[in-house]
Amino acid sequence: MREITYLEAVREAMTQVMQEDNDVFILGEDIGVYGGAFGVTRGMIEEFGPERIRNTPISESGIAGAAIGSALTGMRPILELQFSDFITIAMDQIVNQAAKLRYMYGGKAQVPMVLRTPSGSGTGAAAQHSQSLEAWVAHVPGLKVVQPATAYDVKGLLKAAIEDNNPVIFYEHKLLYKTKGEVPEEPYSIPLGKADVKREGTDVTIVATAIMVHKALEAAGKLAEEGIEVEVIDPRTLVPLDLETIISSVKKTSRLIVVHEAVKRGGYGGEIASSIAESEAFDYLDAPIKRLGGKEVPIPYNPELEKAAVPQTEDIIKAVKETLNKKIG
Amino acid sequence: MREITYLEAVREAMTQVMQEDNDVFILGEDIGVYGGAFGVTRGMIEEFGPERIRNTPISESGIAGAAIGSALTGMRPILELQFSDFITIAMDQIVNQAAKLRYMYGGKAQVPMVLRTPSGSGTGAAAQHSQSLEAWVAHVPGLKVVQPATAYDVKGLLKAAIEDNNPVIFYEHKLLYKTKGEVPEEPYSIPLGKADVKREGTDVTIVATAIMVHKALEAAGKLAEEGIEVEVIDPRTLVPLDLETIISSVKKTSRLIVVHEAVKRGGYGGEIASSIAESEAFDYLDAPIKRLGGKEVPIPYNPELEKAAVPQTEDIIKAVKETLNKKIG
Amino acid sequence: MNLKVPEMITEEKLVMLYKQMWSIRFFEEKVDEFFAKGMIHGTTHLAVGQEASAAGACAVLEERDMITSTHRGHGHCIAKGAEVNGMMAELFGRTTGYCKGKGGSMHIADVDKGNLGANGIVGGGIPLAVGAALTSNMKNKGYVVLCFFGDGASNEGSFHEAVNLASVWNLPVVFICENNQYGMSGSVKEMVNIEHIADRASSYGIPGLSIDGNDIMEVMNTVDEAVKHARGGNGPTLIEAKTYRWKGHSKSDAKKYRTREEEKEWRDKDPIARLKEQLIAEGILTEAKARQLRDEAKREIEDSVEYAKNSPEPSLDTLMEDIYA
Amino acid sequence: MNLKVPEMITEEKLVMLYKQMWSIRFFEEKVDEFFAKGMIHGTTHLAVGQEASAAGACAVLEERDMITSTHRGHGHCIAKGAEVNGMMAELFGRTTGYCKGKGGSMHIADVDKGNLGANGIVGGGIPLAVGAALTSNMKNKGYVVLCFFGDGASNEGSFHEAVNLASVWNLPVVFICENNQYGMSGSVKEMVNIEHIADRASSYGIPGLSIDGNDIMEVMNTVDEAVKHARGGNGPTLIEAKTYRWKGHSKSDAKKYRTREEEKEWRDKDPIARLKEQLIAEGILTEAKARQLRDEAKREIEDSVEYAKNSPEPSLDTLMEDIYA
Ligand SMILES: Cc1ncc(C[n+]2csc(CCOP(=O)(O)OP(=O)(O)O)c2C)c(N)n1
Ligand SMILES: Cc1ncc(C[n+]2csc(CCOP(=O)(O)OP(=O)(O)O)c2C)c(N)n1
Ligand SMILES: [Mg+2]
Ligand SMILES: [Mg+2]
Repeated sequence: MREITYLEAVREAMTQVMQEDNDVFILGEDIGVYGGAFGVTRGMIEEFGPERIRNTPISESGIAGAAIGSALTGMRPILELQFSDFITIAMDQIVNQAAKLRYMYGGKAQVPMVLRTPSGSGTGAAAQHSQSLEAWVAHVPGLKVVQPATAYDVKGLLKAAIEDNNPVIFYEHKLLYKTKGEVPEEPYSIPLGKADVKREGTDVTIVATAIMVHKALEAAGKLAEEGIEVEVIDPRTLVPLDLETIISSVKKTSRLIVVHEAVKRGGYGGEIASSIAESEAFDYLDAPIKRLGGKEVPIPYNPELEKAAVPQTEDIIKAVKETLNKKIG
Repeated sequence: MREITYLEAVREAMTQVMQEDNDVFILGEDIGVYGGAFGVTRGMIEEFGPERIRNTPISESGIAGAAIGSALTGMRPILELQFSDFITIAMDQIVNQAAKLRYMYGGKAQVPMVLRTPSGSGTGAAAQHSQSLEAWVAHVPGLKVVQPATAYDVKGLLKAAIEDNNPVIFYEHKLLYKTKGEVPEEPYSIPLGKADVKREGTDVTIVATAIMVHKALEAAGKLAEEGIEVEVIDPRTLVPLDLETIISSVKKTSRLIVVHEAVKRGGYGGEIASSIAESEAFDYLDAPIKRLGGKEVPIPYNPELEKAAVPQTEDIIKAVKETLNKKIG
Repeated sequence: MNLKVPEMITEEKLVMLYKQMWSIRFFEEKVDEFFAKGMIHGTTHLAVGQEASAAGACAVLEERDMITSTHRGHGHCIAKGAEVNGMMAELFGRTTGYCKGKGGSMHIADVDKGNLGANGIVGGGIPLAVGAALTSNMKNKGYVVLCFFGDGASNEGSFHEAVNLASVWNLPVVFICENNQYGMSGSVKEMVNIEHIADRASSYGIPGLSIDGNDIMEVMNTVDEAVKHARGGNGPTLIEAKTYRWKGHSKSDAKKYRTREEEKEWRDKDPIARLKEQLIAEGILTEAKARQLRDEAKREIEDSVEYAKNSPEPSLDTLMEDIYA
Repeated sequence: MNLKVPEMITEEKLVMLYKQMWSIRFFEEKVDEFFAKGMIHGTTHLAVGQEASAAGACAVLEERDMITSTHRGHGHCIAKGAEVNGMMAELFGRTTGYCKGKGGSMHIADVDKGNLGANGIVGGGIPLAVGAALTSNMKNKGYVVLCFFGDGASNEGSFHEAVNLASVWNLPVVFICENNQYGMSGSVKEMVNIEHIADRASSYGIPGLSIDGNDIMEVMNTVDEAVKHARGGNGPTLIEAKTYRWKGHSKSDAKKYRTREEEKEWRDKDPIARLKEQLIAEGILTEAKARQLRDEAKREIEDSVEYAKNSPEPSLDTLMEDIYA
């Protein structure tokens, strides 16, 4: 099958939906001729024109509100924020407005919108441009949260997100934009709330998100050489979260490691780990659940420090070995 | 000893520090003659004047930035936000500026400030005025996070927070303002990062925060009548978190329940539960760790619905019994 | 008619508006009473004294036009055509309320009638109005959005970002700032360094007009012009309606930040009395008819209380409904 | 001297400024080169073409005065007295950098010299400047804060909230908007509905002045007035310095949003060449001396690269240092 990049898959998903549905449009800073901070919308203004590929002033709260207001009245906006760190400026609109309007109005309104934004470190852009803040929005009832890891997933999940009638926060990972994968040309959607077993294994389950899916797969590959069979599960969406798939896996492997790039303290790993501990899978556990996450530090500029701030493949390998060496009771 | 309310204790802590240290001042909306949305600063403008009890325009991002900028240059501001939900408007300043400036500048600056703000539901103020969002800030390296539950604690912790050289997010609970307790008249501080065993017990440990401390104590009282001895631990500060005290307790009781008012999904309970599961206490656990938290719903207006959205004493009692009935293995 | 009014404002409409202003006032007074008695919980922000800006601004709208409102939104809601029964029921937290008891005073919306909702966040609704206007443009709907907010809200970044956006996209929004002299306890004199909030229009290259918000005629004429301007594709206008809230900011307010004399001065500028005089002078209303309308309005509000009290409380099963679509 | 300059600007200072502008330009060009070669990572925003506003504005400050800067902050930093060695080392991520390699281009600060730091958040530094000015007032320090930001930043809510605050508190801040015609790809013409960003001053009742940002004399004279105004207790001023960035927005920019002709027009208004002409005409500088200063500046930048390259990388042990005080 044809291979395209994650970035191209994002663009293709949007393009295909926009060809079908005139209510869908994109707004954001520099998404026009510039093509967006990461080039995702490049070429789209030529196809869809400046009304539907709508450049905005630099005012994240205003443009989030404009997206929400347009969604409330019948449009299906896709809002691009240049860096996910800038959601800090739009938090009132996202959390107090978009997430709650439907409920506050007793179900008499809906806010079908997608907020797409790149997150993660690894580009040397330092503390204000490298955060992974998905735990914040996953904590907010009324929002859905998506974190695709592959070109195939990002295309299908984005279509589903655009077609969803709720506000969806859609995290793209900067370092994944250039990664390639097989992606069907025709449109397809991947339902929100369905995890994907990215690699089957019997010895230990790793739940990993976004770029950590790739690091977990890399670790799994190396561990396989030593005869350790790791199962890698990518939840793909944090809200809704497909606990069932994780539970079945843990019942099989009896060991669980959760890995994300976001700071470990207060990260969504705690939610996943605790939910599994509270579930029927608990009785199957042969070792304590382990979480790997970013260190409790703002992302530093120096490349070596930057790498040391977030889990790397070796850290995952080490965690797997530790978990395998632990026995309960 | 003299009894005063939680609200009076907050005011007394600020008053006493301000009498000693001219660099400390308060800024916020309506904190002057109005006395603040909850009356906390009532009378203070008469004592300290409008320069140090500084009414601001309604502009949470601007006033947060002003606080930070003043802290960076030698003042020790206390910023009052009327409702903790409004931190959504100040998130960039708190998270991208206050929390990170010191690190980004290689340690060459500090931001000694306190952001005081009331959180929680129970006042009928509905979805935009009732949230418990402490998990967000606890996820951010560079911030400290305090959640006092009693009049005694709030006075000592606030003094410590003001004297700390870092940005501290200080959550007061609306429903606790009128609760009373014994509070020494002289100034004292309670170190940040020291949990408090609010009731000793042997059968199960409950870690509860803010108003849930009181509900847990109520539950413990009722359970004691049935011969169940509950140990109630109030971490008091989420960052730094005193894991040791919780670990020792769990080693003793072998059972742990974590309760907070914040939405369970993605709440800080996941952090506490997972950290204990990752610790040496894991081997002592006789039952899975249980978390209680708010339902995944915006806080509704109707009083009965509002109550149903967050854990109540009966829910805690039920959880204790379930935990006691569970056995590992 | 000697009164200068927009062309859609007939004598009947003026009479209706007179009654509507009473409906707003009585609604607010009833709510005040029930809050004081502890029969309604939460908090509330009453618009007594500000009836002319709500009623006048909405009077010149077409039904398809939309509004966004504020924490002080009951008046806007009534003026945009909501039923007081559903509003009162919402304040009582009942299933028959506009939000099924889930929203309360600060979140009443009536999307069908074009009221996109009150908002508990000061300034929070302003960007939403811009978004609704964007839909109007993109879908060629022809409707205009009237965006209410307070003087205090004009200091929020959301105001600035939203008005800038509307101005560069030339959207059909009318921003109407109800300058009631205070944002909670903060007087405009202390919180804004200019005389007229309308002057902020010059930051966005749009018309800015400061008017007497207690004169419903001036409100109608000015908003009508702005709505036409917007509907004609000429972009937004910022209108500042100077007015005053007679009551405290919310349920508990000792009003230490202002004087009783100032309050009295403004009470003497009662917008309802003013309209009555004008209509009587014009022969459109008599004292007797005026009293009758007032009594009718009062009775309707009393009926709404009965309606609310007799409405069912939501069942706990509804807690988890209406979160996701 | 026939040139109209503020009283503290001596001939020597003018000569120093001429060299400083070259330092800024060479610094930026060197950084550009290393980025292109992949020898520096991250991203960077260069101020080539904007040397006069940075150098001119800071020239009239006292040492105790402070500045807040932006993502495009190297020029401000040099102008406020930073050492290029520490700056270059920071870009190389070394321990000898201003931030020990933890901040990089977007976060260079030099608090000792009164530079409160660059900022990666557009508009993020504006409220910080107001806070620093508040300290000046509350502690009677007498310093003034010069707050740099871009045309794009003037659309952020933080701009509005901060300037309003400074205006009502009458704080000693000078807001200086470097209007380089674009915020990334968004041209001022499309993102702002007015001709001059300085006109936004009228929303806050403060003076607003729009000047030629490529004329260092005009920058110095205007900022000097504003600083005196602020120091005298008369509150903030908003100055708009019209200028142009010669290079792309950041490391990868095809510059499709503007024409090569426009770029040429602005290159013809080179602020360094302009100052040179003025100084030569005045007899303050000769061609030879000018060349010598330029070469010195260039060599210093080259030395800074050596310095940076020879500086140690931070050890991994430093990762968790400097988070909490
Ligand atoms: C973002 C935010 N900040 C503060 C508040 C608390 N608050 C509610 S109403 C109000 C005053 C608003 O003033 P204004 O905009 O003039 O409206 P008015 O109340 O006078 O109608 C304040 C401070 C809030 N609800 N939201
Ligand atoms: C809050 C925020 N939004 C967007 C960006 C991405 N960004 C960085 S610089 C820039 C343009 C800023 O324009 P302007 O203020 O005019 O400054 P200039 O780059 O022209 O110097 C943008 C959009 C950012 N860093 N922060
Ligand atoms: Mg007001
Ligand atoms: Mg610019």
